[in-house]
Amino acid sequence: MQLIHCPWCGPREEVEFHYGGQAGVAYPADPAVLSDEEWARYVFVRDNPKGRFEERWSHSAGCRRWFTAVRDTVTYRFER
Amino acid sequence: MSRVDGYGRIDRSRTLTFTFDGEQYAGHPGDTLASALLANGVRRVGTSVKLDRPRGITAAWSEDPTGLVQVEEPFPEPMLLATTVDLVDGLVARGLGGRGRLAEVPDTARYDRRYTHCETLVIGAGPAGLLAARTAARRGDRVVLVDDRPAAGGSLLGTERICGRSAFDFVADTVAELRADPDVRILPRTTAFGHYDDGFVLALERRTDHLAQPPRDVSRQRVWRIRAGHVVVATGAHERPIVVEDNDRPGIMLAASARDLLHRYGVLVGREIVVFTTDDAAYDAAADLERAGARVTVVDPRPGAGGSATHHARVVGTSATGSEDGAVTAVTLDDGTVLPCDALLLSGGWNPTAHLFSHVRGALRYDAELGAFRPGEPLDGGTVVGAANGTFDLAGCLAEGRGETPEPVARRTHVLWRTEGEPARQFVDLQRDSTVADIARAVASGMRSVEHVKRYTTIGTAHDQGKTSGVIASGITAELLGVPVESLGTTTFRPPYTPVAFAALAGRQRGRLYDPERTTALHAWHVEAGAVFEDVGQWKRARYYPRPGEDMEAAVLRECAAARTGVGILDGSTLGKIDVQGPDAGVLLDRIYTNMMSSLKPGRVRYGVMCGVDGMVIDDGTVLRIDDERFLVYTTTGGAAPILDHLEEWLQTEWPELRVSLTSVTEQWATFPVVGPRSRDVIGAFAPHVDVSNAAFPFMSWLDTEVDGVPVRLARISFSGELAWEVSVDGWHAAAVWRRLLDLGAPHGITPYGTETMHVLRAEKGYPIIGQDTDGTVTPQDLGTEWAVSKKKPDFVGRRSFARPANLDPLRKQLVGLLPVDPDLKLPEGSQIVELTDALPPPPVPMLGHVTSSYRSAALGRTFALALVKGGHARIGERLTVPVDGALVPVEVTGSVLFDPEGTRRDGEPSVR
Amino acid sequence: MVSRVSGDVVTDVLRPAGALDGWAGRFAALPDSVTLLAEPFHAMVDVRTADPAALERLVGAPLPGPNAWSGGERVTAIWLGPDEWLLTSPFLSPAELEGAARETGAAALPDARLAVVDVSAQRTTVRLRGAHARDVLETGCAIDLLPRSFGAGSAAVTLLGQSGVVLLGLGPSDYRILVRSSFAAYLAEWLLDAASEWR
Amino acid sequence: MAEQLPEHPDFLWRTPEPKKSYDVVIVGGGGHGLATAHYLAKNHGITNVAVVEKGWLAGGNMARNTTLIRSNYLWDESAAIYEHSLTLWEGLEEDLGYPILFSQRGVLNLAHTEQDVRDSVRRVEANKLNGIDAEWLGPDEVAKICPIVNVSADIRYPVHGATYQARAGIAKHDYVAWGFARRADEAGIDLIQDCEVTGFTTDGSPDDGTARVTGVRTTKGDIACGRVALCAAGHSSVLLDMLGVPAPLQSHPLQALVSELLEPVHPTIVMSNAVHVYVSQAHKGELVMGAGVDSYNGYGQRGAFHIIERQMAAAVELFPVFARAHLLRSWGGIVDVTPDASPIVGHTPYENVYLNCGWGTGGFKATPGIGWCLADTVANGRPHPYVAPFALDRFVTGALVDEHGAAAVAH
Repeated sequence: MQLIHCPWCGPREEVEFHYGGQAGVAYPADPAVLSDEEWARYVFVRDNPKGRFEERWSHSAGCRRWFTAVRDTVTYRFER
Repeated sequence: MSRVDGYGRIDRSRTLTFTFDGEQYAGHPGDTLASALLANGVRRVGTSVKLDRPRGITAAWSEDPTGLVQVEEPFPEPMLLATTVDLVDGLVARGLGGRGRLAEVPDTARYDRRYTHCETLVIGAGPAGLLAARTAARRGDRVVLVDDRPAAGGSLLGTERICGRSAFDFVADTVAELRADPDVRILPRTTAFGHYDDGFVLALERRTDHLAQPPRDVSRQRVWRIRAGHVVVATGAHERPIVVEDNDRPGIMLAASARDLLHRYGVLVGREIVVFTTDDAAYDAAADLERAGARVTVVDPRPGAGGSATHHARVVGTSATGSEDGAVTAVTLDDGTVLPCDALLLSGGWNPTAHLFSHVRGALRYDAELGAFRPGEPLDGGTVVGAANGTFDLAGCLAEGRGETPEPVARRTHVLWRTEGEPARQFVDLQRDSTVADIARAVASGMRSVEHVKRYTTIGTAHDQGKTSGVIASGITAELLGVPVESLGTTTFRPPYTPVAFAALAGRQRGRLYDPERTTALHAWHVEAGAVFEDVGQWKRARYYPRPGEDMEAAVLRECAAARTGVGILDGSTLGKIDVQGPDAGVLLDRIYTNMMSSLKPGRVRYGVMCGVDGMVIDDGTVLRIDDERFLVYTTTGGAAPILDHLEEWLQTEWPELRVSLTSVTEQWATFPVVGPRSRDVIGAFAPHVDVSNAAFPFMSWLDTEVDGVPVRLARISFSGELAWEVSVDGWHAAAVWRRLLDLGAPHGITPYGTETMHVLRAEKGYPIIGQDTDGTVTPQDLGTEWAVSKKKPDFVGRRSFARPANLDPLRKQLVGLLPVDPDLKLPEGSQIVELTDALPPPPVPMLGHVTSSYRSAALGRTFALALVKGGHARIGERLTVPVDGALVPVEVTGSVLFDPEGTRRDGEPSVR
Repeated sequence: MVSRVSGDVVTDVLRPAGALDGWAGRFAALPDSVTLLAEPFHAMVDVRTADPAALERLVGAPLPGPNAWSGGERVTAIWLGPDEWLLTSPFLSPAELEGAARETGAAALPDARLAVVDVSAQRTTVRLRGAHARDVLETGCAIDLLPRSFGAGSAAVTLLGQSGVVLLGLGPSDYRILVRSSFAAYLAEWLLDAASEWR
Repeated sequence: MAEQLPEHPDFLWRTPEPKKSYDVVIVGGGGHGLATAHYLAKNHGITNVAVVEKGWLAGGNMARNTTLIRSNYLWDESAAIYEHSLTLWEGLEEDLGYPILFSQRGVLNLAHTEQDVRDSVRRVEANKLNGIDAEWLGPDEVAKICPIVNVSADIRYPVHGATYQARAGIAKHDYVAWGFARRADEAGIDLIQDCEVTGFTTDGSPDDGTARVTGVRTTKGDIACGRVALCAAGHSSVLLDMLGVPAPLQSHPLQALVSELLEPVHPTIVMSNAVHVYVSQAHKGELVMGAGVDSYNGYGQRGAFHIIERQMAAAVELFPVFARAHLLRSWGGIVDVTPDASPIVGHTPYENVYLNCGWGTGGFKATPGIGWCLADTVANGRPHPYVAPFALDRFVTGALVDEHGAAAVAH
């Protein structure tokens, strides 16, 4: 059970957070021009690295703010 | 009796009576069941799981692999260790032969949890732990000190001396100092059973089992959730036996455990004792036992070890000749000597109790000198001290407790896993009856991994999780494979360190507190009105209000008829509501909804549909435009939280440039649809100053007003096709306004209705319920709501997915109506639909879709259903078959709108329009 | 009090009701070491602004930063998020508080964006006091509540039991708990159950 | 005395060093990889095969799952492959010559809300039309099958009924894996442990459809191969990243736990979605439970304890007699989850590389079925009809097999 550092509220229990998966996946500028393959990649495919992962979290039971954090998917440790 | 005077910390002034295996015995407060049994000369506790061999007590505390009992009184509890059961008056227990028994009656004991925070958590109140706690406390830390036994002291048993004082005095003084510090919390009888990231430790406190009269309101057990800046693992070590032939008999135990039993409980485990050791510590035990009156023979194969009385030999077997309880009566040495005895104590060295270090991924390293795995790397956010760290001398433990590096001490453990003998009678895991022969078979079968050997032999999977057997299994496997132990490793330690009752982990999350019940401001009214409730997520919603003698069907037909012919009222307060404010509010909603929201005029209402990026419908509802920069979004009841999250996620992570803020107002507003041809009369009476004519108050418009000084919002929204208003009011005034509407509606026969009637009314009109008529695979087009999908907007969430090949398939499932040919037959919701047939072909039978909603309609005078059907829109007019309970029910496909398809009722009766 | 008559039914004025109106008796049965008191009808508005200075005059104190509340008896400001505060007042009506927030904000910073939402009925308030108040909270709240960490002026948006709450530290052994109205009955039941050890 | 488990055979498998080259290299020595090896040999006579495993055989999810076997899935595509698998389970003990302790004790999927009831009836009716045994039971009938379920009407989430599949059951996971492994070894297939794949050698280009893998790089050296089958479960993304093949997979921790050995109290398998419970009583007597999936990506084979606590609360709520059972041991696996909660099986952009992943929490029950179908796919170079709907390109067309809404609880 992790203590996750919300950039606003400080360290809080993992249960207060909502996981949002990979960070930095931008919504396509113009989805209409994408091929079905490209669109499928945006909708469904996310990195799944074993190790360092830049990901989004929301402090859903606290300040409700989304933030980006870097975590190791093997040790589960957050970079600070 | 083998109780000796002058020893033990039990209260001999009081006697307790208990029953074991049907026999009554006496013991004392402070005894465990194990000590009391041994004091009464009971050495055989149970039988082994596989071979039915007699088993006794092997250790004095939680590492015991054999002394398993079933407690029957005061409350049945399966598989406990006699060594950890506090003796209380009236205790009834029996020895186990493998499986425990669960009570047939509910456990009424309380369990709870408690959070606490500290700078330093010390696990274990032995010499190292006590000093670690004292050091931290003197530094000014908030300290929590947990120890699993009733009293502090750990391995200190009173014969040692610390700084010139007896160890007991040292313990008492240190505990007294800690107790006097308000920033120190000492938790005895508390087992730290799990260690997690970021200094998080779970510990089980046994609060009442040792009490003669447990207080009723005090929890029996409590799970402490301790968040510590620094965790000091001072959990000591488990003594390691040496495997010899027939090493499983009662009377054979670990040397230090015998010493523990003597000093804590005044129990002398034998009068004629053989100690077989390859480690110096057993000599302390031998000396103490001798002093207490036993005759002790030490067998030690190490050259030069011990004194002149020591046999330099190995024990290679035991016998139980003439023993009624199967307990050991003699041991055989490798030189042929037979030593008669009534107890054999084994000591092959010590295994650091590194479980809590291992739980947080601390890597263990094999120490060939110790013959054990010990912490092999620094712990992030913690330290391991004393015996848990492989430091076994008292001075070293005290030094590590103080945070100092101890002087190295030469140790003369001779690593000996087993002696010669018949492998099939050399027990490695006594509880699993797993032997050296089993390991040999595993290795011969091709097993090379210690995990495979564990699974093949089941070593280490029993109640004790291999606390004393694990490393021996690794050692013997390595020997058999001819590889070093360190290359083989050991199996992973995982929480819990000792077994924990399910109820303790459930805590207070039981019964009414299992999961929150969410209720609306009218809940008390619903209860009084006799509502039958349904669970919708966490909400309790009134489903229908039966009158005396009515079943659900009768009540719903009555409620529906009222709404269609007179006036009905619903508590719709559970609908999610989100205040959307800011200059870009319209832009955000345009990107989220499939239709245009920015063009909505203040004072007006629009229905909207939302999709996920995959183009599937996730929610629907109405949107009120409050002013240029403000909207009120209604979501479904289930959608309230996820849709707010969905909006926040897009807004914050994708479009942070939009100047919009989102606020949940679900409980701020209570909302009551007032529905039916007479609703205008009720609303007119409720807000007499408001012009409720169609001209002044058209469909899909809203206004704010006041009634008796209370702000009220009225909206012409209809989820039933009838003339209807939604009355919204702040939650404080919800009950009063509801009662006012009922009073004013009474002359018009106003009828409260529940969710079931709401469902029927909307289904008659073909309005889908997201989550009932959809399942995450349905697009707006499938629902027949393409009219709500904007063609003008360049993009919105999900739009691009509509163009994927599978979404263009004409055979997609589409929402249609179904009319059973028999108008009295109600199709079960969930029924599957196949082509029209009077005999099903053999499976697999191609399925066309399923019934999503099905009701008996007062308005239609018959049953009807909604269904998702492959290519359904093109099948209108066709007949299909629905298998129901073995019958094949013919149904006709219709459009989804079955009642008033022209929409003539929306504005009420023509005379008053 | 009769305000009007419709048919033969006598209707009271539209009197407000608190989410925990039915609980007073059970609360009253608690000992002094754990007292619970429902505090209904505190006006509350949610304010979003990048310029918190705009509201200082209304609150009578600088708006608090993270994990804190500030203000006086008349108006209290609780930090909810980086640009979000909850203003509460036991004296002003919801409309008065909402209006005051808008006017104060607009007067101080006419160009600043300010979103104000009346959320008075969204949450209800419970006061928890007594020697064992912290013990009760610690059975279900993971925040460090030891006085040196969470004293008067502290606030946390967090979980208590299985309910989201806004928890305010008022003084030693004195807390105010703001809870979503629909969870109020659950929380009341939960608190009473937690207090049973000290009954 | 507790029920005794049968002894393992005296010989299971060799410990070979890898050869220079194989016709087929199967990456991943878990249940799926070993079953694929078995059926390659048995059904297709292909035995010049290596199974390479980075740890010990069947030491991943195969060793960590809760052993439920059922086929009562909603969608036709899922029902077909799981029913094929269940049919194979019914003859597997004989096929493998290994006592796998397949015990068909039935599974109850409880319904606690009106929507649960609709979804349950929908699935039961679909199962029946697909030839899968299934029935809908009321609360009284639930209590008859499993008397310890609390079917009282005044609990927080009362039981409204349940679906029941009588042919569902449990098996002993190690025995299953070792049975497959022993047969594969007997057929001459090399099972190579402690052999981690570190890369692939390839030629051609995915852009013009000529890409193929020529060999597998491992910690035990390079191995040339004709075809490759990827059966790496939670680690599939790691392998696919080496090949540059994007796939919609996310790896999550999934926890499970057992109690001590108990006298028989629980005759069937009970699953519940709303009150998250999944429990059976194993042969020896321990209660075996699946807990939830942790929300975040993780390769750590461990999860957060609050998931276990929640699971315990749910278990005691539904089974009050469990109150004083003890949690003895908990552990975690790594499940690879897809967007539609259905597996991905079939071709990759490399013409001789076949993918089998994304089974999420449901892989164990599919073991013989997917082994059979993947072997057929690898042997014939085209998807077996049962796996064709699970091709990677369904995410492009949108023809998903969405088991989220419909499959009730996972596992």
